[in-house]
Formats: sequence, C-alpha cells, structure tokens
Amino acid sequence: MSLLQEVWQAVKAIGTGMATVHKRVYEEPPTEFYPYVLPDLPPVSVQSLALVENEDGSERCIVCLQCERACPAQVITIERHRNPEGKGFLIDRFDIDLANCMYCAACVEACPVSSIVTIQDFEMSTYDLHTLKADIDFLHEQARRSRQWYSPKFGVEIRTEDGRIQKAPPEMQPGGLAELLKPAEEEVDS
Amino acid sequence: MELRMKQERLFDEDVYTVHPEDYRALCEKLKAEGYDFPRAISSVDMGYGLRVVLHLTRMSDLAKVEVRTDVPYDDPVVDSVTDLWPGVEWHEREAYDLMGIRFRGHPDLRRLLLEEHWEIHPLQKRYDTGGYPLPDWQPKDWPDPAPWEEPPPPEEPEEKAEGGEGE
Amino acid sequence: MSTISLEPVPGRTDEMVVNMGPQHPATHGVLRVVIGLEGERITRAVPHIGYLHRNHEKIEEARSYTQVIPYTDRMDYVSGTQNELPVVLAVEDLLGIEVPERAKQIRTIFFELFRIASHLVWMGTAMLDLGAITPFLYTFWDREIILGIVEKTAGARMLPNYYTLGGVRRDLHPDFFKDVADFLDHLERRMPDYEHLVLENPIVHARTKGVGVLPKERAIARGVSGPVLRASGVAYDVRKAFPYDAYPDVEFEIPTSPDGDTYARFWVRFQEIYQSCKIIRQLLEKTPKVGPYKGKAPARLRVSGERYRAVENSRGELGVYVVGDGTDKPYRIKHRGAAFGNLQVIPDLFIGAKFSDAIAILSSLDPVFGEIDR
Amino acid sequence: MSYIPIPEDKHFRIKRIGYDPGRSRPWLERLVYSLYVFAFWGFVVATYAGVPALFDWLGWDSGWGYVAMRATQVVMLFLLSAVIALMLILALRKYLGKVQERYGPMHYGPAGGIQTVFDALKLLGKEDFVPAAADWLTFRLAPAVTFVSSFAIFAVVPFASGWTLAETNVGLIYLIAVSTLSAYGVLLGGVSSGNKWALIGALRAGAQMVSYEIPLALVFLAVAVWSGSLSLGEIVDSQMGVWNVVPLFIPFVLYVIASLAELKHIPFDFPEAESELIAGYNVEYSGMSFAFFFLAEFVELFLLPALIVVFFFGGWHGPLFGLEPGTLAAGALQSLYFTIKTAVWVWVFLWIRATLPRYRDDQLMEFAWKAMIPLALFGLVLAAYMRLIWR
Repeated sequence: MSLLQEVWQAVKAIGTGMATVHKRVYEEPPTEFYPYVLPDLPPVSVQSLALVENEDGSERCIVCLQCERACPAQVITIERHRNPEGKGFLIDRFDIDLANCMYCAACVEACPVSSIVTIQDFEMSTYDLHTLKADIDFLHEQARRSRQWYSPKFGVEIRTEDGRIQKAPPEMQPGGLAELLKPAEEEVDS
Repeated sequence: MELRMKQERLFDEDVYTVHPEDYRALCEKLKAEGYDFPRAISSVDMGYGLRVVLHLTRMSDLAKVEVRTDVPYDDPVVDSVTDLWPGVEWHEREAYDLMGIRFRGHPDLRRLLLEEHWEIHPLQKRYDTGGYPLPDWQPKDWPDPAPWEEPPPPEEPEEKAEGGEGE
Repeated sequence: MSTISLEPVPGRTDEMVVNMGPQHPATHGVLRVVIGLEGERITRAVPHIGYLHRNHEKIEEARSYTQVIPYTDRMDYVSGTQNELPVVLAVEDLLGIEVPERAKQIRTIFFELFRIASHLVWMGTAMLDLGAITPFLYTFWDREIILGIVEKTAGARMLPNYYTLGGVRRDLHPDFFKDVADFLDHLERRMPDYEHLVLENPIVHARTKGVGVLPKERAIARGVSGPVLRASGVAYDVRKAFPYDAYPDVEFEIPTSPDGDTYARFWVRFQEIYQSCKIIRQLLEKTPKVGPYKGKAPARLRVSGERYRAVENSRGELGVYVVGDGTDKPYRIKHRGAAFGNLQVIPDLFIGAKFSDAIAILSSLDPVFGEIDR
Repeated sequence: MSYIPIPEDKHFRIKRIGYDPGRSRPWLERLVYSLYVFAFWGFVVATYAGVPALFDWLGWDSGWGYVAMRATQVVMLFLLSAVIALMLILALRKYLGKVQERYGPMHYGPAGGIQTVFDALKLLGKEDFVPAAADWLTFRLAPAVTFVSSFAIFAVVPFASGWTLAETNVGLIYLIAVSTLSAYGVLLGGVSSGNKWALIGALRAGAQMVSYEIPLALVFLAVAVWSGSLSLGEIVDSQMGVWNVVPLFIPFVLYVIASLAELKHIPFDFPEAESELIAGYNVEYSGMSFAFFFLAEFVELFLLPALIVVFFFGGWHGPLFGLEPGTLAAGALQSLYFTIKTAVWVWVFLWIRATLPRYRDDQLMEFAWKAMIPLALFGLVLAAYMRLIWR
C-alpha cells in the first residue's frame, strides 16, 4: 500500500510541477525590448562618466587631482598647469580609460565641485578598444548629450529645455525621502 | 615540554605567538582542547621573515584562537597541520603558492592558484611587479625580531611580534 | 593549478581519466576536476583551481582601504555587497569608528537581499545541472528585481560598491521600502512554485537523496561553512555566533538538517530564503525612514593592528585578515573565501559516487570562482 | 580621441525589423502555428492521396510505374520529415519560450514562424569536420544510420485507413527491428568520435537501449494480443469502438515511458546530457552530420507520439459525418484526426521537456529491469486474459 501511495505522491508532484510551468503560457512575459526601447534607468545608475561644464560653457573642474588619487583602478590621467592670469589651474589633459574603469564611482565621490559625474548612457560597445580611451572632449560631449546626471555633492541634476542646470525633484534623489516626508510632517503639526 | 610561546588577547580572540619548532606541538595541544574548526591560514611578509597565522574556532563554545609563528626567509619551513584539521589543506597550499612557506608533512604540496612552473611567490614584498604601478616597497617599521630565549620568560609581553631565530 | 597529476595507471584498462573542466558547462565557471572513471563510478578526483586568479591580495596592498572595497565586490560576484562587509567591519574595529544604528540596518537589508539573490542563482543553476532549464529563467527574473532595487539606491547592479567605512555611501532611494516590500510579496507568491519544481519533484529526490553524504565531524574538520555545514547538522552561523551589524536585533532561525546529503543542502538553502525574507520584513519595520546613514570616518586613515573579521556570506564564512601598518593602505589583506573552504570536500564527496551524482554534488556546493581563485 | 557623433538609429530603433514590441500578438502566434499543423496535414494528403491519384491519371499504376509512384512517395516523406523537424524545433523553442516567461523566436517571419529555416541554413553553411582521432568511415556513417532507421518507421505508420506506405502484416516486428537500429547509429557515432565524453554518451545510449527495448517489445506484444494482429492498420481498425488506452492502461503508461527513453528525451536524455557530458555522443559532430542527428531526433519526436496514437488512441478514428470510408474526403478527414491527436501528444512531450530534470542513468536501468518488465508482463497476461473473456 505504501508503494502505491509513493507512486501516487510522485505522479501528483510531477503533475503539480507541470501545471506550475504551463500556467506561464497565459501570462505576459516580462521581457524588455532593449534595442527597440531604451530601459528606464534610475538617475543614480553608474553607466558612464562625464565632465560637466557650467551653464555658460566655462569649466567646472578645478583640476585638484582628487579623482586621480581616489581611482582604485588608476585609469584617470590628468595634467595641468598654473593659470597665468588669475588663480587655480588649467587642464592640459584629462583622460579616462573607460575600458579599464570599473565604474565604482569613487572619483565622483571624491570630486569637490561635482564636475565629474555619472550618467546613464550605457551604449559604449565598440569594435576597437582604443576608442574607449576618453579624452576631455569626449567627456564634455557625454555631459552635453545627457539630460540628467548624479554626483553625491549636488545630487541628481537635470538640464532643462532652455539649457539651465538645476537640481532634480526629491523623488529622483537618493535620500530624497527626507524632503518628501518633511511637508507631510509640517501639515500634521499645523 | 615547555612551549616557547607568548599569549595575548586581541579583541575577541586569544593570540599565541609561538616558536616555529613548537608550532606543531601547540596545534596538537589546541586540537586536544577541542578547537575543531579551521577557519583559515594567513601568511604575512613581516620584513624580517614570513609569518604563518592559523585561525581556529571551537564549535562547542565558539572560542576563537589565532596561532602565529615566524619563519626566516631563507628557510621558510613549518610543520603541516593537515592531519589535525584536513580543512587547512588548501589554505596551506595557498600559503605555499603565494607566500613561499613550505609545510613539512603536507600530503600534496603543489601550487594551488598559479601555474606549476612559476618560481616566484607573488605576495612576498620583494616580488618584482614588473612595472605595474605599485609603490616602491620599503621595509616597514616592525619591531626587530628578538631571538627566542631558552627557555622564554613566561611573562614578558613587551614586544608585539616575535620573530624566528636562526639566520 | 598544475599539470595533470592523475596519470592513467599502467596496465589498468578499466579506468578512464577524463578532464572535467575548465570549459565544462556544469562547473559553474572554471573549475577543473581530473576524474578517474570506472564505468560511471568515480575512483579518483583531483580538483584544480586558479584559472580565474587575479591576486586580489597583492593588488589591494597597493590600494587604500576605501579603494579596496570595490575590489572585494569582484570576488563573489553573485552576492554583491556581502563581500564588502568583512573589510569594512575589520577596519571599523581597528579604527573604532561608530556606525549609526540606521546604517547598520540598511547594510543588513542589503546583505539579506543579496543572500536571496545568490540563492536564487544557485537554485536556477543547480536545476540546470540536473537537466531542468525552466527554473533557471524564473529565478533569474526574480533576481533581476533585486538587482533593480539595488541599482536604484546604490547605482550599480551586481557590484554596487555601496558599503563604506562608518555606514553606507548613499541614503536610500525614496521608493526603497515600498520596492522591497513589493518584492517580498512577489517572492512569497513564487516560492511555492519553486518548491513544486525543485524540492517536491520526485526526480530531484531520486537524484539527491542519499547522494554525497558529508558526515558532521568530517564537515567541521574539513572547514566547510555556510549551508553546506548546516546541512550536515552543525548550527554554526556567523550571524548568530559572532553577530555583526543589525543581526543581534532581529529574530531568525538557523535551519539545519541532520542528513548531510545533497538534498539537505538544497533544503537548507530554501529555508534560508524564507529566513532572509523574515529578517528583511523585521528590518523594514524597524528602520527609520529618515536618519543618518554614515558615521564619522577619519579623512586620513591610519590603521594599525591586526584583525580577523568574518561575516556569513550566502556560501559560508567569508573572512578577512587585515594587517595595518599605520598608513592608509593595508600591509597585508587576506581573504578567506567561503566557497574556497567548501570546495575542498570535492575528493571526499566525489570518490565512489556516480558521474551524474558528481554534477549534482557540485551544484549543491555552489562554488563561485571569482571568490575561490581571487 | 575626439567625439564621433553616433547616429540615432544605431540600434535599428527606427527601422524595427520584423517585430513591433508595442503590440503583443498572441492571436498571430496561434494562427501561424495552427496553420503549420494544417500545412503538415496537406502534405500528408498530397503524399498518400495526391501522388497515387496523379499516377493513376497518368496511367502509370502497374509495373515500373507503381515502383516510381512508391519512390515519389518516399521522396515526399523525406521532404515531410525535414518539414517536421523544422516545425518541431520551432514549436519546441516557442513553447519553451512561452513557458519560461519569454517570447521565444519572434523576429523572422510572422511570430518567428520561419526562424528554423535560417537555423537550418546556418547549419548547412558550417564546416563539416572530422576530428583527427575519429574513425572516418564510421564517423560519417553513424548519422546516416540514425536518420535512416528513424525515417524507416514511416513505412508502416497508417495516416488514414489504407494510407500506409507498406501495408504489411508484420508491422510490429518491423517496428521493433527498425527502431532499435537508431541506437546503433548513436553508438557508432559516439565510439568512433575519439572523444571520451562521446564514448561515455554512446555507452550510456547502449545501456539505455538494452533496458527500454524489452518492456517496449512486451508492450507491443500486449497490443498484438489484444488486437489480434501484427499489422498496424488492423490494430487501428480494431479500436473502432473503444480505444486501446482503456483496456491496456498499464502497457500505455509503460509505452510512454519507454518512448521517452527511446527518444532520449528529457527525463532520460543521458546520452547527450549537456550539463554532464557536454553534448554526449554528438559532441564532435558539426554541420550537416550534426543536422542529421538533429533531424533524426525530431523525426522520432513526431513518430513516437504518432505510434502512441496508433496503438492506444484509436489512430485515425473519429467522427466521419457520414462520409464513405475509403474515399478521398474520408481519408483526408481521418488523417486530420490523426494529425491533431499526434500534435497533442507532441505537445505533451514538449511539456515534459519543459518541466522535468534528468534521472540518473542507472536509475532508468533499475526502473526498467525491476519495475517496467514485471509490469509489462503483468499487462501482457491481463491483456490475454481480457481477450479470452471479452472477444
């Protein structure tokens, strides 16, 4: 009798498994149609690096070499010279080897002026590895083409239609929960 | 037999620093005390020699212990404890592979991670990185290894690290 | 890694030496086991590792402690932030950094999310090794949701580089609590399906019960840890034994099984998913929505002293031994891989088993070669 | 490096080959895959009714004309088997896709409908390669042996009443003889490859064949005893009132299990267990030789469900709506019933493939020798006893 029960249990379990599998046929698959539809990436997503300029086109970077020092993979190369008129430094060379970069965003953490930022453009596939050695023009162009970027100091910033740079609303920010919760508390208080 | 060793307490574990010749005897003693779970064997290049660090746990009361012993560069040999804890087999092979410490009595002391024909032990500080951007290494200011006295005074924890005698 | 140490025995024609790996589909990466086969029965087995060796430990000696953290991510690449925690804990111990309570809770939530993710990957790949393709795609879709939640807060999916000295790098995304609660609901709807497909399946029973038995004493002496040790009946869990972060404040059980066979390892991992769900649900209620997420860490690190810290990774005890020499770079940093310890039992379990059993046993050990070869 | 502007349509985001992801089209998929079943049916009708009618009309219905007619039918069946393979591969991929929460093939043709044609073209374009360690002649011969022995089963399968290539009265014996041969192809291919994995796979295939063939033969015997004939046409005829599955339930279950083993289908796919033996016996095959193994596998995936229908589910039987048996219309309707019943069984096999993991090879052998053979003997005795009582 126990043998029959065992056989019945086995048949029942296999039947349940097959029913479990077949019921997916009637559900819509969660497939993303990537090449046709771009995925909706969160604004803090680290996909590539860019070098943001100010609204008037002047350089935001103050060439302090903090990012070069912070980089674990040592892919950032910066050369600079002292500004002959005024103070500070000017950039001679600002290269990031995006092929060796491991996208840990340590440089973005280190930047005191939020000049180097993370952006969401991930389509960097190429036939030639050397094209991934980004120079300053490339990094500027990356920033000009992107509509939003993230740095820990200023949070998520967006570029408006008329070219101005401003901080994104709190629901896009990491830690924006504090700002979102604040007015609610005030309402409760008043 | 009196073991040449020092004992200290670091955070939540007992640390024994032991003469390499007494390493095996101490391990047997610890095994008899019920330390049954071998967690790892670490190896450190101390600048004056190589250090073997054995981490053990006792499953019954979760006591942790660390056994350290220092061996000289030119004769880095300690006794293997594979027969006491079979679990250290690969850890000893890794220490041999990357640091160059040889374990006497290990059943299968081959290179574990690197290829067999390699002749260098990359975790030693004098290892030439071949131009890879590593900072130049200078010997750090570890205390010089004082030679073991015969027998060692039982209470003199004046120095943090004790090195191997010999050369 | 070495040359073949398993030469055919001269005069013995009934034994065939086959080379399983490093390009074998069921070796979860680049394991190579040289196997002596007598028909279908394994007579000898010699594992070779090291095909993914990068020498993390040497690289990390030239990096500062904050720069070490993203490198540790690359060890056990299936369980993301779990690798960062031992280094962070050891350095926090040595420097005496205070971690805010909320930061600890956030770390623990991420830790358990990645445990679920890792066990889901294990479930899919183990069933793939047993021949069923379908659970693989189901579990990877569920893991995808976890990775999406992680990406929203930490910025990256698999290798987030999220923990830092004194807490975590960023505050949580506004949707975090809702997303995690939704995911847990979704997972609890899906878990019965996985039980039907994996645990209750009679073919899985036939393949795994009584196969690859690891006795309790042997398991302890071999230094295995994690689900493999707990399936042998030892209730050793670093989360309970040496609690860290927010684990002292939450209630959970350590699932153990006295059998020690492959099925017990399957079963223990399933129960761990349920326990992780329980932990995360408790923490979601406890964690304040707003608060500090990072303690004060000194800008210039001067770490001296030595410290071994371990955490309970999804594969077992993941430890790190940090030797500081008073600078901001580790003098020596040694990683004790959980799967590295577990993989040593291959000769114990393989010899005498059938070749098909070897595949099932290997999948139940759940090795990840980023961590084993380091 | 200077910045090179990238055109916006670099990933065909504007061109959109073939598929509009905005619209899910389950009705199109259903339509296309039903049409395939009907296309298959049309092919069958053309082979068994069209070709004889054509030769009748030409007047070549005796002597060499008859031989030419049969030869044409064989060629048609060969084309049909290629069509079957393409359709079944597509169905397998689509169904696995649906079951695994993805879409399956969807880019080429309506709902991915001609994807496998391109796959076949790709296989044809590959280098057909003989490894140095292989035995050349055996290595080349093995795919042919496998395919021919699978294809030869077509000779006795009745698609409708009288629609058989060879209406012989020893059909069952022929079936046992021919279907066993396909394991020899696998055995030869694996052993001659000079590869250890292929050798293990081949030996597993041999051991498996020894295990399942005996219960299979006993099941055939039970069917023959119950139906009173060895001819497949007469076996189908005898199921006029009640299908064999009711009286012969135990042999039916055993036959399904043995068919799965003979197909090297998922719970018993030891010879090519891809997670254990990489690809098993066909690990060294590429290009057209591999395609022939593949073709044989999928032709068998059609033929064994078809034989299940013949033996246990009444073959071509179904309501004829007053049509005279033997006419063209009745034959067409009967072959349609047969096709649909077979399609259902093929679907069941695909479903099993989507769900179950793999047994261990010695477990199948143990099961076959210790459980299936006694059960088959019991079924045989039961069938004989019932035959004595009821017929």
